[in-house]
Amino acid sequence: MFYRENGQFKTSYKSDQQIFAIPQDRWAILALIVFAFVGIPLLVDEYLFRAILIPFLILSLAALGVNILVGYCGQITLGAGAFMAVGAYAAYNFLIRISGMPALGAILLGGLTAAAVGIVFGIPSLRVRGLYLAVATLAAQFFWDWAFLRVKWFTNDSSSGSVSVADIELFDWTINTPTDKYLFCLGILVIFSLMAKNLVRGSIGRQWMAIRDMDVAATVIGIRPMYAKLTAFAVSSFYVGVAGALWGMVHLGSWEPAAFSLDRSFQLLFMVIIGGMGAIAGSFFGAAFIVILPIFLNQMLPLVGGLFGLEVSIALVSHVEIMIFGALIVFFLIVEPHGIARLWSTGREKLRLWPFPH
Amino acid sequence: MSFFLETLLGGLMSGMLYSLVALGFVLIYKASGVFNFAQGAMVLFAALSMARFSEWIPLWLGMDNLFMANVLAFVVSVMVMFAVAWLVERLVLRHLVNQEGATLLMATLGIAYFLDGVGQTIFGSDIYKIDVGMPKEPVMMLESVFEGGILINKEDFVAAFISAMLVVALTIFFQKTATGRALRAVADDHQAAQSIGIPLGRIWVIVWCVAGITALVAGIIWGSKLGAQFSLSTVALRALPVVILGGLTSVPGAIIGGLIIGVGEKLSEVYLGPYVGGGIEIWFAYMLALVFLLFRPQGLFGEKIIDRV
Amino acid sequence: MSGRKIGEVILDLKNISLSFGGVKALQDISFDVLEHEVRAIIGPNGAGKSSMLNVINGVYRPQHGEIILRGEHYANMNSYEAAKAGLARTFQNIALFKGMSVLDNIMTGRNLKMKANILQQAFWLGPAQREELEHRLKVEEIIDFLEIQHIRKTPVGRLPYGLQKRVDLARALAMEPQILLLDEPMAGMNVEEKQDMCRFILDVNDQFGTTVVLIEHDMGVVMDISDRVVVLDYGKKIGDGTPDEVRANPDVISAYLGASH
Amino acid sequence: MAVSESERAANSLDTFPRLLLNHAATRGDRPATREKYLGIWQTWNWSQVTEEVRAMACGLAELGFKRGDNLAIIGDNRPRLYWAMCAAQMLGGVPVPMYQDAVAAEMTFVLTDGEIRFAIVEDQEQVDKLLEIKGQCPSLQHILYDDARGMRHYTQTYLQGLDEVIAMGRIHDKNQPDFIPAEIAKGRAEDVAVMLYTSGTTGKPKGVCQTHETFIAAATSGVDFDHLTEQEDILSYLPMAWVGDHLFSYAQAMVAGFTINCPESGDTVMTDLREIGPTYYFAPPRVFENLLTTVMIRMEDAGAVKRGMFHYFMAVAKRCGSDILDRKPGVSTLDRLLYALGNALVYGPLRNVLGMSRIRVAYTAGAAIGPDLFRFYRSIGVNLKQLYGATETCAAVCLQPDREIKFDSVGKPAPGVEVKIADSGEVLVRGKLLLKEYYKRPDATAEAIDAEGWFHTGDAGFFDEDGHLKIIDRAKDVGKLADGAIFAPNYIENKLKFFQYIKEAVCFGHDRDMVCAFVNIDIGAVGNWAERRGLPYSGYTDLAGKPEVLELVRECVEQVNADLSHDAMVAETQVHRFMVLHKELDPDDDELTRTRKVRRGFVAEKYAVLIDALYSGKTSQFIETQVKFEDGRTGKVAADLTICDVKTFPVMKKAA
Repeated sequence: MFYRENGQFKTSYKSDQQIFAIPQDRWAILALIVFAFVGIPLLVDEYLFRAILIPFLILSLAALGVNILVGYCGQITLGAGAFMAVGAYAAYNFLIRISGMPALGAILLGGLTAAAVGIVFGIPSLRVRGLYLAVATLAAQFFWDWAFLRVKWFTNDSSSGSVSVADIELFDWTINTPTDKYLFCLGILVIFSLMAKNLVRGSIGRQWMAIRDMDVAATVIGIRPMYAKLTAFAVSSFYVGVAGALWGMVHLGSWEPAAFSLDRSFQLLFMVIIGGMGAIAGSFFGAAFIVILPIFLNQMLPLVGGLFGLEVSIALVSHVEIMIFGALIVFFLIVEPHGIARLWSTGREKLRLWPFPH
Repeated sequence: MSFFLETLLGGLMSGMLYSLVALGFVLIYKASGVFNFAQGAMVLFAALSMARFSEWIPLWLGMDNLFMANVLAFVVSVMVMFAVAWLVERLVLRHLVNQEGATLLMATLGIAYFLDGVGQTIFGSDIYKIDVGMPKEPVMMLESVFEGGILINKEDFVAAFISAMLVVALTIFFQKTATGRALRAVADDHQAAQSIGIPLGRIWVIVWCVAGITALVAGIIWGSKLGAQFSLSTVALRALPVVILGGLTSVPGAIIGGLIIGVGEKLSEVYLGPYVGGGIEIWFAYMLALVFLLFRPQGLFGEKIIDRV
Repeated sequence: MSGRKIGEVILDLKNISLSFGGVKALQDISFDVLEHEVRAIIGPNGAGKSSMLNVINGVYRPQHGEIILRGEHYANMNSYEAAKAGLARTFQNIALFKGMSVLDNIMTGRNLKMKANILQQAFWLGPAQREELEHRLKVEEIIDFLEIQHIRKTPVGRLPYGLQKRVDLARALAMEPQILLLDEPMAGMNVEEKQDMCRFILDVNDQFGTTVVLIEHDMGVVMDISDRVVVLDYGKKIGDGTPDEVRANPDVISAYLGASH
Repeated sequence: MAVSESERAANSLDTFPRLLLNHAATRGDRPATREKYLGIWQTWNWSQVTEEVRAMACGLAELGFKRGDNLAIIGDNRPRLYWAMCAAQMLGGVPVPMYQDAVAAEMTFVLTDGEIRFAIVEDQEQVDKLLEIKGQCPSLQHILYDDARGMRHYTQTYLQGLDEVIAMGRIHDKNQPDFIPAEIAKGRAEDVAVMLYTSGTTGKPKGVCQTHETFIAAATSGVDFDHLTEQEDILSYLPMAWVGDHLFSYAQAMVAGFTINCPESGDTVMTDLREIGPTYYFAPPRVFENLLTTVMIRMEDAGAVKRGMFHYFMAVAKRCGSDILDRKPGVSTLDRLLYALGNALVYGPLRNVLGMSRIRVAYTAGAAIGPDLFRFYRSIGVNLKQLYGATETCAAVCLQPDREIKFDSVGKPAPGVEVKIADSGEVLVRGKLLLKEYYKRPDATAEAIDAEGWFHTGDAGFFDEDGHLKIIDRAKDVGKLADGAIFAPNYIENKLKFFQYIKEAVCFGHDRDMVCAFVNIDIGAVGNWAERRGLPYSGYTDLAGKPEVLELVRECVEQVNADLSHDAMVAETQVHRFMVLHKELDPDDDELTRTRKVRRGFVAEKYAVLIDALYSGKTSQFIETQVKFEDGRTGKVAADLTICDVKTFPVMKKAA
């Protein structure tokens, strides 16, 4: 309905292949980014930053990583939380053990460490797939859960694996207020999203998708499954690791291994399923949905219960929450396996064709 | 020596329970190609149901007979598990026919969450005890063989016995009954089975019912040992390496795999654990399975996976 | 077809035997393929034609025999090596990447020729971008060649069967192969689509000098476009020669009559 | 003619090659030609085009193409085929664009008649056609092809790729840079610029020779009339051999310096139209009609809410859309608001999906366009207009001026064109845009252009009170009523057929005192109408006899009468009586031609009894007719037909 595409023709492959090929989309996204950087800090209070926006940004980044592996390369993972943990603890160690290490450097190195670990745990994917692979990634989850709890070196000999860092600095900018943290995470997310989009629209992305859709045919046209799968594991783990480092060092400040438990892994997988496998935007939709849903239920359920004269306990809310998650997963897998992102793009297509239905 | 034997036996006992849960996995996988991540949630659900009904039924009926209460609670729980099986087929499986394994796996993950949520909403989320009269006192054995003998829980013995019985019963069910044969036909080839008139939907319901019963038995045994509580649902995660080891399609594999993992866990924890800080039993099983995967992806007893172009 | 020069032996298969478990799919099969020719492998269903193709480009490993590709001896091929050596193929039951558009599907065929590393791609740096645009041009030429302009941005899953087959061919052509293996390129097509496909196969062979090895179970079309034909039946070679020779071969006739054709 | 040759060349833009050079000099960087090829819009600016055309001309000259030679151009709309026209003109030759879908035998006539020595064709398909008939065309010496695909093994020496010819030409141009300017300087405005073969409804096709002067005059008047600039974009997708395409895509583009855009292939025209979004657009009514049908069909699939919205706003648009487009006063504020809302929700998006968002001016010509169809496009804000003309008049005789749009007129004479109506009712045209001659047909030329220089169009028409020309019929079909009033059956029949319920109509009135009509209802539309009101029927004959249906048709006829009464010229020929035939007129029964035109004489003879009944004042008539069924059997259809009287309206006097 809002699209006026007449006259927006392409005279070069460069303009035809740009990320948002339709000018209206381009402007809308640009406006959104500007609003996120400028508008939101002016409008939003601390609680929203802490409870919703910062978790949303960081989990989006992690979901992006999981989506690259699950959605684009078709390799299932149930151990994303562990790679977040690897990223977080590696970044912590780089920060405290190497003097003068800048925080951003530590975060990126944390991501790289996670990538290396990801490659190791991705090796089984060369032999097995589907649920066998899920088991391999679970192994990573349990192993690292244990390692950060019991191996004291990782946590600088702290008990129970809990560690903490001071406010981090980026050049001269001390990131301590929620707004700072938000802007820092937003910056990283925007850059990483752009990189992810570049990867998935380029040759490496096509290799991933080829492996996902039909691995025998992919091999026959000269795609090496090992290279495709391991790069997917590496890139995915890098993203997830950076997200983990941000989660620990920026969002939490002090944390213990439980912050990256199996539940976190499942949560990330759910984000990708609900948000949309194989779509960059899906990662954002999924993260937003899963961050907001519990808060929404926390507010709504007691109200709804009140209408019927029932008292709704916090425990009940959390049970209803996982119930709804479970139901939604099944719902999306059955009704729209490509998640909210597909609904979104279908809607967008409809707007382009408006008033025609298809 | 006696310590080693004790550990070994302890491992075998818990391995027997893993086998029981693994059996649930294998049954469902064989018949429907679904790797049922919700098996653990079903164990929890069944255990909660058993615990709470055995508590509620005496209240409702105003009776005071523990045995009767348990029998009634068992019957109700069986019906509850049947209802779950029916609903799963109706609402989920039949809509996901012919989907990839990974999709089905994720769907069962959803079912697991849903069951966890529903179970705790209905039955509560505290620790409830299940008292089916399992003997609790330990006994000394083999004192004559070597010095000190070995200390064994009677409970474990009973549990192992029940598990073994169930396995035997299931084997008979599969080998000797018409339904069992239909199940195996479905497992071999969905389309062929359908074309000779085996109703897929009904078979699935039956399989899920059987899996529900194994979950109930496992739930009762574990529940009477540890109490019916949320952590029960993680038992599925512990049993996962078992099926990988044993092979997803093999009933004997599930049993032997369970024993290997049970023993391996205990031994590694006792003999290896102290050097690395302890608590390694959970990932050790996985690493074992993982190493196994790399060299024999189809598991000990599983069928070879052949890719066709 | 006068301008096309048939060259030397480019691919030689010697005593290939392949079995799955106890099933003998191929038994001691030998034949050669000359450069620039159109070579057909025909036979009734289940004769082992697809297995033969799968052996040639390394999807299956034969238990015995050797493959000689441009003088290099191989006991078996590996799919990746085969692709690098200039073998491309299409699939009988279409193995397109169903989550991708036609354009992206064909672009995957350029993969071996794309060299930008992952960092360059992530930042869409000069080399990555340049490479992407160059290969897009190549792909567009193939799209033009196969006349599928109108579906270039359609997800392949939405295409009718005949067009999917054409996209499958396009993806193989994008590899600029020296030898093109076609697995029943005309199966399930209507007459018009078959004619189109024949024209494309001949055009490819003619324009680019590509050697074509194709499989069909239906003798009709193949005889018109092939230079030489191998006939398989139950995993054994029962005939080899020009279409006319093969047509006159009594074994072939009985195999085809016997197979209820 | 005292001006020296060189001065002419320098000062005047009176031939197409000079126009081209001028564009290269004044707007060299502006896009001249685009073609969607290999997925993107390849663009050539005026300098590049000029360079290409020069090279092509030099190449042709190398091959021996010389002044006075005719160059056949056969193919889809490809840039190089357009350029070839100019290349031929540079050398003083004459391009002869031909219909690319003609079969080989049809081409033989033009190739021999036009004494074609050179042909530039698009691809292998066209080459094959020409090779097939080369034996019958002794004059044909060179065949050049644009697309080399599949041409590798053609060994004939007279076959050459356009690429090679251009490459050769480039060298030639470099070596002799003065050659082309000198050739251009030799060109004169009164030289023949292009030869277009008329389709020739009767007799053989004739080559219409138009000079640079005539076509530039026609194009210039159109460009001035609609204020076209170098900024326009046009999609060139109509056959190059049609005068309409030549005027819009070649002559006007050359005069105004705007951009022509060639679609990727026949399958992608709609997509390409959406992408380019032309600002200037030309299509025959059939294209507009197909588009509208698609719109309606696609809207049928929409949900109830969206469909309701669509129809509501289309009703708003019908009420006030074209008035708003014409900036007429008297539209209520509420309507303006509703229209603005509709523009946001429906019309704007609709124009976008049809590729018409950017259209400033759109024309249709070539056949009568239904008022509903015409009104639809205008009401959604597309400035669609009609023009009238023929190959012999460079297409542009009359144009509808902006804001003076009448649905049933073809507008006012273009600047510099004189139009008058002969006593016979025939439309006569005089002006700069007339053809020079029919190629090698002085007899035909003399017949078409009379001594005073009037060209006889063969169409009958009249001017209405505002000076707009209305075309009513082919002149030869026009008759007279007994009282002498002009009777144009086609005009009335077309008006009747514009109603969806009426499929076919035959009017009688020549030498009679009033007009009566046979009507065939449209079984689909009327059947639908009947179903909606629960009217059961068993078949065509039954449905056609229903009183409700007769009433429906009567309303339609009455509306036509009301319409006719506004024009003094045709007001006398209102339909007094009609009957709905008991069977559909059918080519199998020889009542229609295979192209579904009514065979008037045959019908009159066959149904004489019915005509008698119409004119004798009866109220019904029994008839039995033999019909052929599809399987070849024959049968009989009998019915008692009701004759309906229709209200007629008093003739409106001219408001003097």
